[in-house]
Amino acid sequence: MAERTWPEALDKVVQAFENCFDAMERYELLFEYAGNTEMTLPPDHWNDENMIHGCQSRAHVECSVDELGLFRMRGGADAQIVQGLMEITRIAVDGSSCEDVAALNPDFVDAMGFRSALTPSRSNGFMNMLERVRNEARRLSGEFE
Amino acid sequence: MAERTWPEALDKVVQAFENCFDAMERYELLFEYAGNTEMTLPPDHWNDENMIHGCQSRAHVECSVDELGLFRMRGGADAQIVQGLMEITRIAVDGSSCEDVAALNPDFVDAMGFRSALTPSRSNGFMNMLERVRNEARRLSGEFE
Amino acid sequence: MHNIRELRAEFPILSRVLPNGKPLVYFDNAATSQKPSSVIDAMSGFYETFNSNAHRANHTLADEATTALESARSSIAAFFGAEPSNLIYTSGTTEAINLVAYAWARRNLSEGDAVVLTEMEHHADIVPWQELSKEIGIEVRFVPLDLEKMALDMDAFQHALDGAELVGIVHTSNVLGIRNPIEDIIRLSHESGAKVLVDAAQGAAHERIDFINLGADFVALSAHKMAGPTGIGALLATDEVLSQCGPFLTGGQMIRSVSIEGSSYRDGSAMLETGTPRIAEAIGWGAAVDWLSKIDFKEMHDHIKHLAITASNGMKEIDGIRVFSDPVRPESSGTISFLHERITSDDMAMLLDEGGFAIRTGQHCAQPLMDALGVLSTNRISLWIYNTEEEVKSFLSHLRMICERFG
Amino acid sequence: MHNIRELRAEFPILSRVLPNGKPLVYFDNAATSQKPSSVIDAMSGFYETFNSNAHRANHTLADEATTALESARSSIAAFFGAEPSNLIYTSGTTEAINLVAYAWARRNLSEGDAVVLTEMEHHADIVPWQELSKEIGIEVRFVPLDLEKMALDMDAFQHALDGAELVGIVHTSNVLGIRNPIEDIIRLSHESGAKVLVDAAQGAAHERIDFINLGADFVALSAHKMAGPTGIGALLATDEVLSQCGPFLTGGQMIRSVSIEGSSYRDGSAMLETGTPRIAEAIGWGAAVDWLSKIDFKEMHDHIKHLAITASNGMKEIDGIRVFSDPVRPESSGTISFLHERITSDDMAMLLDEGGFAIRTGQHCAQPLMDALGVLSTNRISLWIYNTEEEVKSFLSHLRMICERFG
Ligand SMILES: Cc1ncc(COP(=O)(O)O)c(C=O)c1O
Ligand SMILES: Cc1ncc(COP(=O)(O)O)c(C=O)c1O
Repeated sequence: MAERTWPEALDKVVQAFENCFDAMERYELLFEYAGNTEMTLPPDHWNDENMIHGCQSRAHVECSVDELGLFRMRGGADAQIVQGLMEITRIAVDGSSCEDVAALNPDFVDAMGFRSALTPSRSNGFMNMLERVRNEARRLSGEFE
Repeated sequence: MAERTWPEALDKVVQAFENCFDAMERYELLFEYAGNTEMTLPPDHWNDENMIHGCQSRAHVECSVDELGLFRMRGGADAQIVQGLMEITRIAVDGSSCEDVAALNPDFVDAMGFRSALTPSRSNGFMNMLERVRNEARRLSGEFE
Repeated sequence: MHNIRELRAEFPILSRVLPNGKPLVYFDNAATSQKPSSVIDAMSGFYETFNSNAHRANHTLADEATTALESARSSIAAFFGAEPSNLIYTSGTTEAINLVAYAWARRNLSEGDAVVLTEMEHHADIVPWQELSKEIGIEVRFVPLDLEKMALDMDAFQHALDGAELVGIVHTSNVLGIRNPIEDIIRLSHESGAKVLVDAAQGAAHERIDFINLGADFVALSAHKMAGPTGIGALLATDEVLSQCGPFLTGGQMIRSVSIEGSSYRDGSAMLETGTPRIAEAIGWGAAVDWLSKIDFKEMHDHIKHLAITASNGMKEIDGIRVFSDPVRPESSGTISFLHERITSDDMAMLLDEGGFAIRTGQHCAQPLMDALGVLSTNRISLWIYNTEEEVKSFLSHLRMICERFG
Repeated sequence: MHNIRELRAEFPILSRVLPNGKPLVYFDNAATSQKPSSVIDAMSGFYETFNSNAHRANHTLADEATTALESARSSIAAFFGAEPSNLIYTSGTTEAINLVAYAWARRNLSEGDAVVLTEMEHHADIVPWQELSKEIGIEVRFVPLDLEKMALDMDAFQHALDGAELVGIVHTSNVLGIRNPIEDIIRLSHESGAKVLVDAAQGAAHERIDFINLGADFVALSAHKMAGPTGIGALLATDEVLSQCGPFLTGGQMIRSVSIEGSSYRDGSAMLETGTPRIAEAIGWGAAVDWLSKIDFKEMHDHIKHLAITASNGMKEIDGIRVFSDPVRPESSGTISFLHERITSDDMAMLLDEGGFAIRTGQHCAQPLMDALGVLSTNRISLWIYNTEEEVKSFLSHLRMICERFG
């Protein structure tokens, strides 16, 4: 395993993806994460304000800080791949400090075997989502101070 | 000498060009032909009707048949190279039958060493001039019949 | 196709191996076609040996460039059965249609005049007319699709034609692969006194468009969809409509003379081209039509049709897949739109990409058609001359696997 | 220039031997520049390995093409000190100026508004304004040349500026090689409330245009004059003027959504680009600016200036030659117009061509300037970075010989 550049909370996740036999297994695992709808943003909360631009399908994210000043996010998307990447991002950042979220490095996506999600022009818009989350964290950390 | 495709009247001319030492000598000879203004069309006879299109500089040609039904032409041009090629064309066609003029093959220009004058896009417009002369011959032969 | 292996060998990209180790299977031909070496080399050869600005050629290089440029124009025009003077280079189909809107329609249409379009049109043949409608108040009429037949509703077309001045019609749909009954549409339109603009962006890669025989007033084309380069296309226009045009883009080339007092323009198509020509692009497109001229279009059509039928039959057998095109129909070409009931089109695209399959997904610049079909987007495969039965079979087996594991 | 031999070796065409056996001496750079291998290869490489239509990239090839396209846009914008969102691709300077006339001027100027041009403008910056004048009645004012100084008459410019809405100014004349006092012109224009459009077709190959520092409202560019390919150029436009623009060419890409009822457009520069992008061309231009970024422009300027001074000094010594440019002046670049008293410009061009010298001859799309100079045409040499002192000397000796033998 290369030098870890992601929150500890992702170690197990990354490990699980690394253990997959091939790309299709990785996607199956990603779909499983996407299926974990407990913490997703339900469609009736989707609006223009929380929409992520640059995704071909619809994707929305809502970020906040809790009473302890910790970052919280919920995401929702039409497409399972985006939803899965959102869920994993949520695992990475939920309950972290806003500063840590603002500095989140997307390398874990590469380590998980989804390098193609990292180019900005990909229509799944993972990079747009991540940018949005980091910007929200920056904004919220300012608000909290 | 390759198979002759030009009127006998040009044999001597072509020969003279073939005897030139280099391109510059050929151009000097061409300028000499251009300088033979006896049979040229003087500028006060230049008009829209006898203008040759597709030359960058001005060039005009006037064609007719004499009382014997033989083809006659006079040309005039700003540029000496065009004027020279016109004069040689005049030597080739003047006094020929219209049918012969209409079928005039431009190979003599190549044999004289001015191959570049033969591509239609050249701004000197030799090919436009020749086309004009041949068309006039065709028209005049029709008229004469 | 005979010699499909030899033919494929002419396309360097077709031996591409993708970063994930999978060989490329290129099924996105309706978006853009691949280019044979002869096209790529013609352009490099221009830049490497005779690059020069064209026209007013008083030096050797300029002469060579001009000759190549004009000979490309002749080849391209001849390929489409048109005279060089009826061909105007544009940057593609989109600019060609805009040229009609600016140079012809703005001078010949006025408030209340009607333009007939179809629900099947690409945005390139919709937005210019909507814009003109905002600007000068023309009426834009849309002929609907007959959803049962998945074809243009010809009764509705007849109806829409009444009193219309112009018909804009896509030759072959980039979503459904359906070729419209262009000949009938042109005949009916002319009988009714309307001019016809044919969007042949897709059609030109699948059949020999013969401008004079076809009888359309305008035909819009893109080189990049027919083995040619990006950055060039053309409008074919009859002498009649050319004589009704005013200038569009103005500057060098299109002028007869310029002075401080005013300028005069050249006639016909020469008035409609300005600026340094797309020299390398024209040479590349010329090489593309030379290449296509060696292809037996009937044989190509049969080949593509066979692949498309194999693909769509295979897809229909897969649980959850809905196919919007029907390649069995004679007027169909090699473009098939489909959707899975549960796997979103985006997920499907990514999962196919993982297998090396380049397919297009989205609205295909045809939102009104998406609306008519009642979908937000489709997955689309589009086949061309160099695709093979093995590619189709491998696509089907990958698709089946995806549907089983992710459906 | 250091390493001029190495630099020349990057340009395949520079080792070209012409059909008459003479090595090519390319002195027609103002018409179009030659291209280094890195530019040619970038385009072939695109077609050979990742050709695909761009945007909505849901497959690997489309992703690679889109990434390359956008990265080219970033490089090109950065080269000109602009944001990518202030750059609109066009087919060249001509289309860029037309874009200003259609998308901006038609919405912001009305009858009686004045546009200031100069006698030095290329037809591309004259005809669109004359056409607009015919259409909506704007007034077009021409600032004359000061024939003594062979420079723009700045007093007349000040005068013409009064109440004007737009100034169209050529950065560097393609006939005389004179760079206009652009900074002063922009300052004076802005003080007087006029917007400024700079035609940098020539300028961009000779100095680093810094869009933000320059402060012009619009800058028009052609790739092919700065080591890039044909078929592409750009308009740089500030956010302010972009916000005042309406749509020009319409179709795919520039839309936000399309329906039968109507369409909505994207904002800013995105509204002004439509159709399949000039993908290979953008990639080629990107490679060209990468190549130019390695060039020390000061060193290049000194080199070209040295050659131009050598050439013009030599030419002035030849009996019968009249030189219209003065490369000694600091605001001059490597373009020199000349005429022989007795040898017509056409004959001169042919005689020089015989020696392998590619020079341009004619009106150079600048008839008003020809009128001002009182000539019908000129011969023009235009030098660039890869030209050498030997080439200039060999040109001078050939020219001398021509004048002696044919003058
Ligand atoms: C000063 C100037 N402006 C505009 C143009 C037109 O450029 P293009 O033909 O690339 O559109 C040119 C090129 O000839 C030029 O030299
Ligand atoms: C039917 C149809 N019309 C028009 C276009 C637009 O072509 P271009 O983008 O080359 O201008 C396309 C291509 O996407 C098309 O498929």
